[in-house]
Amino acid sequence: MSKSNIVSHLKQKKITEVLSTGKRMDGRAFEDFRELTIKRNILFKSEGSAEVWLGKTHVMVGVKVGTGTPFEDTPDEGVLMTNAEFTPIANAAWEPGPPNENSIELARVVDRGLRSAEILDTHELCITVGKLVQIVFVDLYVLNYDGNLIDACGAGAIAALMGAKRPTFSEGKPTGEKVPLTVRKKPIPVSVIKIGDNFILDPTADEEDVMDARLTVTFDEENHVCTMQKSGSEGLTVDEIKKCINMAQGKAPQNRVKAIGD
Amino acid sequence: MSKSNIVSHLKQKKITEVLSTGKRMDGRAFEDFRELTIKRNILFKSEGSAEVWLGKTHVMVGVKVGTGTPFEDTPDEGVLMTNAEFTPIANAAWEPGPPNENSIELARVVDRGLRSAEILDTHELCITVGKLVQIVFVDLYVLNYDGNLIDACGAGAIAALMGAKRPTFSEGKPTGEKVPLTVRKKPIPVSVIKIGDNFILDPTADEEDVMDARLTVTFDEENHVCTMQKSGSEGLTVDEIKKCINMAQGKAPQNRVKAIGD
Amino acid sequence: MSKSNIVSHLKQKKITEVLSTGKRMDGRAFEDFRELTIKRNILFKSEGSAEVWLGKTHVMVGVKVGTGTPFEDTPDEGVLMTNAEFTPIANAAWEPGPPNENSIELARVVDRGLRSAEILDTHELCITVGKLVQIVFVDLYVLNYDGNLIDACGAGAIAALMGAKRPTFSEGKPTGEKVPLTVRKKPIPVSVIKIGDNFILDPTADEEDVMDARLTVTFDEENHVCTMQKSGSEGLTVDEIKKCINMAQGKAPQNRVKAIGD
Amino acid sequence: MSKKPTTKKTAARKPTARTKKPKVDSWKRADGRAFDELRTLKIESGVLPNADGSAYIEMGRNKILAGVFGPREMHPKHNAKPNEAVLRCRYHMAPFSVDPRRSPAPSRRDQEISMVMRSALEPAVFLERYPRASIDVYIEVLEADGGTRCASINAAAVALVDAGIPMKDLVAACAVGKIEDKLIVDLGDYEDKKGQSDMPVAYMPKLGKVTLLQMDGDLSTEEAGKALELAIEGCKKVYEVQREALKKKYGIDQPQDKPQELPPAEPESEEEPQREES
Amino acid sequence: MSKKPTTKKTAARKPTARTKKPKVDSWKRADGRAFDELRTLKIESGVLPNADGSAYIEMGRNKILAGVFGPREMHPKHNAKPNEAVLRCRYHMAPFSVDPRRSPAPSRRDQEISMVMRSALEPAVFLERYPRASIDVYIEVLEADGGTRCASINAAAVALVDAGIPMKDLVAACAVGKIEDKLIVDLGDYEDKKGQSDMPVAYMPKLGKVTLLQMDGDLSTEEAGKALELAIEGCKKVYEVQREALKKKYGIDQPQDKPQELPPAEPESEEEPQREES
Amino acid sequence: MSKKPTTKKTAARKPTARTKKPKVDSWKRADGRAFDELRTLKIESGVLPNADGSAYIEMGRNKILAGVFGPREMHPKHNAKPNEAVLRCRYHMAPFSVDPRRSPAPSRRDQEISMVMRSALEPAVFLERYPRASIDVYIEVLEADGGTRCASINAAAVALVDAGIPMKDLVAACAVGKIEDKLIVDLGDYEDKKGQSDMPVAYMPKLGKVTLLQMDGDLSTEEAGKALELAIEGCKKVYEVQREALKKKYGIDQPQDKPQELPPAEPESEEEPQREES
Repeated sequence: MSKSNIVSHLKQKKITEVLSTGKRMDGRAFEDFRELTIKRNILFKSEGSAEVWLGKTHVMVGVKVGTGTPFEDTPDEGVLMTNAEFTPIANAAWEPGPPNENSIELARVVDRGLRSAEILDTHELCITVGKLVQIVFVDLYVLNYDGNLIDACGAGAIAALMGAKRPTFSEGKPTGEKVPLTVRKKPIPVSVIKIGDNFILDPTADEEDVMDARLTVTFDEENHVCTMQKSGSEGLTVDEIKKCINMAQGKAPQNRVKAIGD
Repeated sequence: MSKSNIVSHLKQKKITEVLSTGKRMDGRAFEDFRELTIKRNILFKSEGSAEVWLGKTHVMVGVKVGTGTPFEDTPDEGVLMTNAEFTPIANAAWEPGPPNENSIELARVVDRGLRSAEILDTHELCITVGKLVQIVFVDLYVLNYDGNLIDACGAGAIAALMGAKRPTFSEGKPTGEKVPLTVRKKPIPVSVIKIGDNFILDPTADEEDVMDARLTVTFDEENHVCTMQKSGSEGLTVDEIKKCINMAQGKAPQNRVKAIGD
Repeated sequence: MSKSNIVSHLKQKKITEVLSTGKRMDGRAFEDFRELTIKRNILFKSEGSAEVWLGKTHVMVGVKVGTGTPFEDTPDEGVLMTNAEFTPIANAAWEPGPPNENSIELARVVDRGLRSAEILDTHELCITVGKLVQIVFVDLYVLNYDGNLIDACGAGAIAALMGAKRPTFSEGKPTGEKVPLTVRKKPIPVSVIKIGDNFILDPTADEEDVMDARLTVTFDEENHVCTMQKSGSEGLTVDEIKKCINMAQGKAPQNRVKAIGD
Repeated sequence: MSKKPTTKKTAARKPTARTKKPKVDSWKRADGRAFDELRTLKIESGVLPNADGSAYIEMGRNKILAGVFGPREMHPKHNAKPNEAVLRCRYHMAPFSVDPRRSPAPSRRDQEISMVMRSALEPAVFLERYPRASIDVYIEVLEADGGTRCASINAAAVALVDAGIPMKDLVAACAVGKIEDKLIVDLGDYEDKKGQSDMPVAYMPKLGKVTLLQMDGDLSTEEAGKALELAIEGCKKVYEVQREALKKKYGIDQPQDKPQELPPAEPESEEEPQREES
Repeated sequence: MSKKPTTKKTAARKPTARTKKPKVDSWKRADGRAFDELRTLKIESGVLPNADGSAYIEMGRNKILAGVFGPREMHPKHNAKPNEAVLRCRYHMAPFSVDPRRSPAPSRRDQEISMVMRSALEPAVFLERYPRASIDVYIEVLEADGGTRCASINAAAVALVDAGIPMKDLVAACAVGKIEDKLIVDLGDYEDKKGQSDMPVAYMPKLGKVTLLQMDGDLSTEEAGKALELAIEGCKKVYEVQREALKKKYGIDQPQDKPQELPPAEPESEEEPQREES
Repeated sequence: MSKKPTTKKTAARKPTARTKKPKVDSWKRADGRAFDELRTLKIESGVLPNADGSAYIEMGRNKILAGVFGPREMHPKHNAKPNEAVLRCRYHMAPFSVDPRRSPAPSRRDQEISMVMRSALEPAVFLERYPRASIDVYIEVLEADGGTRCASINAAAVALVDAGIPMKDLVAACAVGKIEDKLIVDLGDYEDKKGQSDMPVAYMPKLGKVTLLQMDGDLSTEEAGKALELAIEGCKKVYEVQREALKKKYGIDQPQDKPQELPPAEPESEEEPQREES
């Protein structure tokens, strides 16, 4: 997401020119989302899963429930862990390897959205106090990158969790039965990016490549803010931030509908 | 083991020319092995050991028996682990560092040979069901490389295991006594390589350097096949594969005699 | 600490010239220490701490007491662990990353000094025999580097340990109380470096940069030797070593006073 | 990977594949297949917009994506070869592809499979046409159900053609196993684990060469020979599905002019009864 | 980091900082502060002899050092940009800075904070003046007491000026949180952990731009707006302390000519009642 | 490493080494050795066909191989020095060399020993003759029995000469320890662990310089001086065995002309009573 090279500068010029006419390269209006499609429970080895398309951005979210020891300060609570992986098939410039800055940011923003909303009932995940609890892994697996991964993954994570079933235990032993995970809230992230003086939603990879700043805001069902995350190399004024929050807020409900189904 | 550079091409030309006369660079016939010498139990800190020379190829195999937790799905069985290390003293081109593709292949092929033959009685390695079992480590340590590591290490592994003693336990406590490891089979790998239209046994480093393909076949005492592994950058026809299996089968018994002694 | 480049050679020439007049670049005599200042217990999240200045060399030592499992062969003894970190703020040439050769040497020499003197009563650190013991971490954190880290860190480690309090346990449970760590000895390292034919104490970074050899000797309160460590690319004669030991011995008591306070 | 409902891509093929000459042996497997019957097999090419070539395969319940990038400049440069391209393969499993969840860090097994995949595919590629270049084949296993290395090779071969890489032949892969002393093809996960032997094979049908051959278990040399032939029969069935997937995308006769070496249909490939996934 | 007793460095400032216009609300926090009152804040510049620029901050019981190296040649070179300098940040915590001791290896959280710090500082630096160079900002947290990312940004901004890097503005950072449904500034560790929301903000006072904005918790959009404004008020107070630290070192009016862009005092910064640390 | 039975290599020497002037003190150690008596010592050079130089040592039950590669082009290049060769050492233990098995990954102790080995050997090598080159010394400990760093240095010095590297002197190493308040040389594993002190020393006999000196334990300065002298006596005995190993390979008087600087025999080395290992 550097703006340093010549190609980028040309791209930036072109994109900015088109934006100045009130349109975007792909013909969308500033506030338009590409089509968001989410299919749930398509993997049989995961406790929950969701496949997400947002335009050409394509993500698989898998939920696995394992067991482990609780944290010392919360001996009777299970744990939620979110990881993101940028697979090398998703983008010609991505190389295989350990998580980089961008995949860490993606995982952290989605993770904070889920935790802030206290989405899981972590107490129901306790098997034996202080000894054994259930760990819910949410793996965000990027299969094709064309921008706006946070919004795609955030919606996919909710979809996958809502469809997930966890094994149950009785006196520390597995019962062999599964029950749905309790999902208490449905936080949905929406990102707004700024290019020049323009604010747009659901950026493509090209648009992200030339953005000045991004603000991601996660909303719960009451349209309260659960998390915010600003990134990018430029600052934003207070008015701009408020504008971003409003733009994002407008879109969260419709993405939530896509995530949780009808 | 690349064929990309000029030196390799010259070497390949030379080796192929000599092979076309029915001989090899070192005067051996196609099916001749170099002298295989194996000495057992020469290390006193290992539960078992074998030192192997195959021509100038020189390998030390150490067997250590430790303890650990069993795998979840086999709570009453011990574990066999095979590792290979390409030490930097063994070859001018080898650098110190974590296992690479070639040392992983070596370890995996030898390991699969031992496991396929179900060589150990893993149940006798159980100390406390579900809690503690014995772990048998087979470390293949390459001291000088001149080709055909798989055959040398495979024979050495059997030799080291057959001479190995494991500590015994009673009600979860060490008794201080040692008994021989039960070794139920004696699988022996034999590798055949193809250069041009020629098939030879026991290749040197130079021959491996210019090979088109290799097929390693591991045989048990009944001359049944336990494992196969094809490598190299060329394919083999079905007839060629059958020819390789036959060539390998002919040599397995005599290498087994070297490994297990008289 | 290489002498290979031109700048170093000029520096070496200059330093050696000045030494030949019986003085050092900063005006000190060969046996003079820079001012050593140590403040104790300045961090409230550490069980013990010391901040050390030795000229412009600046080090923070933190002592943390945690719990863990004992070593198999000493089931009723706690553990002392010493680590050193060369932070990138301490020297323009230091890069962030895992411990390198020099930081490992620093940690090892200080660690060996503490262990050789059997400074801690490791038995008092046992909580449950064979299961749980206290682990005392001594972290040497270099904030500014201007030579002679070993002497600065060695004195700081003693200072931090002497001011440290450890949590107490009763029947395996924390009591919520803290008692001072028992510190049985006060080993103090003093380093002598050789440049040409000159032996000097408390070298600066520039002096270390051109040194031929260094001998660090750690002394306990009875002025016995606890550890020695020679480094550098030149050898020392027996007479030179004895001279170094004597020079070091002369300074240990006064540094000990600085470390343990009045 | 399920189909994105609203997009119309080049259609998938969900056929396959009892043998055309039914054997006398009527022994059936746990899932009702005949001994020489493949699992449901579906291959689709061109599924990844950002890759130069790609394919998606479902082989039984395996769900695997292959992406090909290149020929492109080798990075780092010192790994390049002056006289040919370097084929690099990376086999990787998603954390949620198996039970229990696995760490995303590559395992020793992953590295081994990456290596044998490269050996299996290399003989089919005209590497000498792109000196100094790299051709990168990335495999992502989304769901594993036994036989992932064969399924990965099948997807990778199609993805290479899809990337326009000139090929001497396709590579088709299929495993044979032994259960209750019977040889059977294309083992599922449940068969894989209780089998007496497992032998994955990759084959170039036009050139008649085996490029992957591994085996674990216990076979007499006679059985090994029979197993190999049975595996090759399986590979030929896979090959038909691969060609079909490429035809769907590139037209009926030949798939564009770039991968000129795509082999013509084998004569024995006329009939292929369909079988739906249970 | 306590003061080395015998050395006379540029003096520290140990002030701070109730709001100049006392609010009606007289609700007090656990440590007695008003809702909009900062913790004791002390910043000192030029504390590291070997760094090109440096600063030490105590914000509450946080103790943090920032060291700046550069502009200098980028290493490795292929990370350089042809038209501007690259700002690199590394946030690191000493093993003894938290309870229990932490491993010295960088965590995922460290990497995230390093990234947001870079975003927070970048907009304030004239990077285009040093093409191909790197400017390295290293943070060492010696003691952590809540709000380390804000405190680190505050120290880093002063260290950048101390290094003579030309700046468009300073960057001042401060968090706002919600406890018992009340918004409060500059949360301490004990407040951080039981708070309903936490929102760290960094701000360039002269340019009026927010360069760091994160939030976790539960706020209505109205509350979010209020919290943002409250945070900016806090940033402005921090800014005065930063300017004071630079004044102490570089003279009363302007800090040397190199960092020419240091902004003049904001008009509203006249009075600053002092508060001693408890 | 036992001898490959069928090969005739340059013969080993299995001598060593009570002092020539028997002391009055008749105190004996657990294994019957006198206080100044080395363990059985055997050194053989030229044992690794692929190395430029090599040596195998048995010192007590230690079994160690040293391989030398170089002078050769430094890789990576930026580590080269313009005016001399860089000596690189790597000490490594086989997983089965100790009890219990150890991980093959290098430990902190391995790194420390690698470093002190380099310091111990560097002063003996004419590094200035090979600017920009590397000389790599690799140690593989096959079996550890106390004193591996000394034994490794002894093997490495012989391997360097075997590689034809011009040397100012050999380097011989030997440890001295204190048990029951008595100083003894060349501690075995069983002595090492219960000793009150351990002091490994490396020495260049011709140049009369100590190149390795470490000590842990408790010694008065007087004892330290005595221990040092005792260690040097031990080094001189080791030196004779090293020279013998080189003589066996290169002829009686001098070992080829390349390593011209190999020192002549010390006068005091005439008699060396043999001792068999118990």
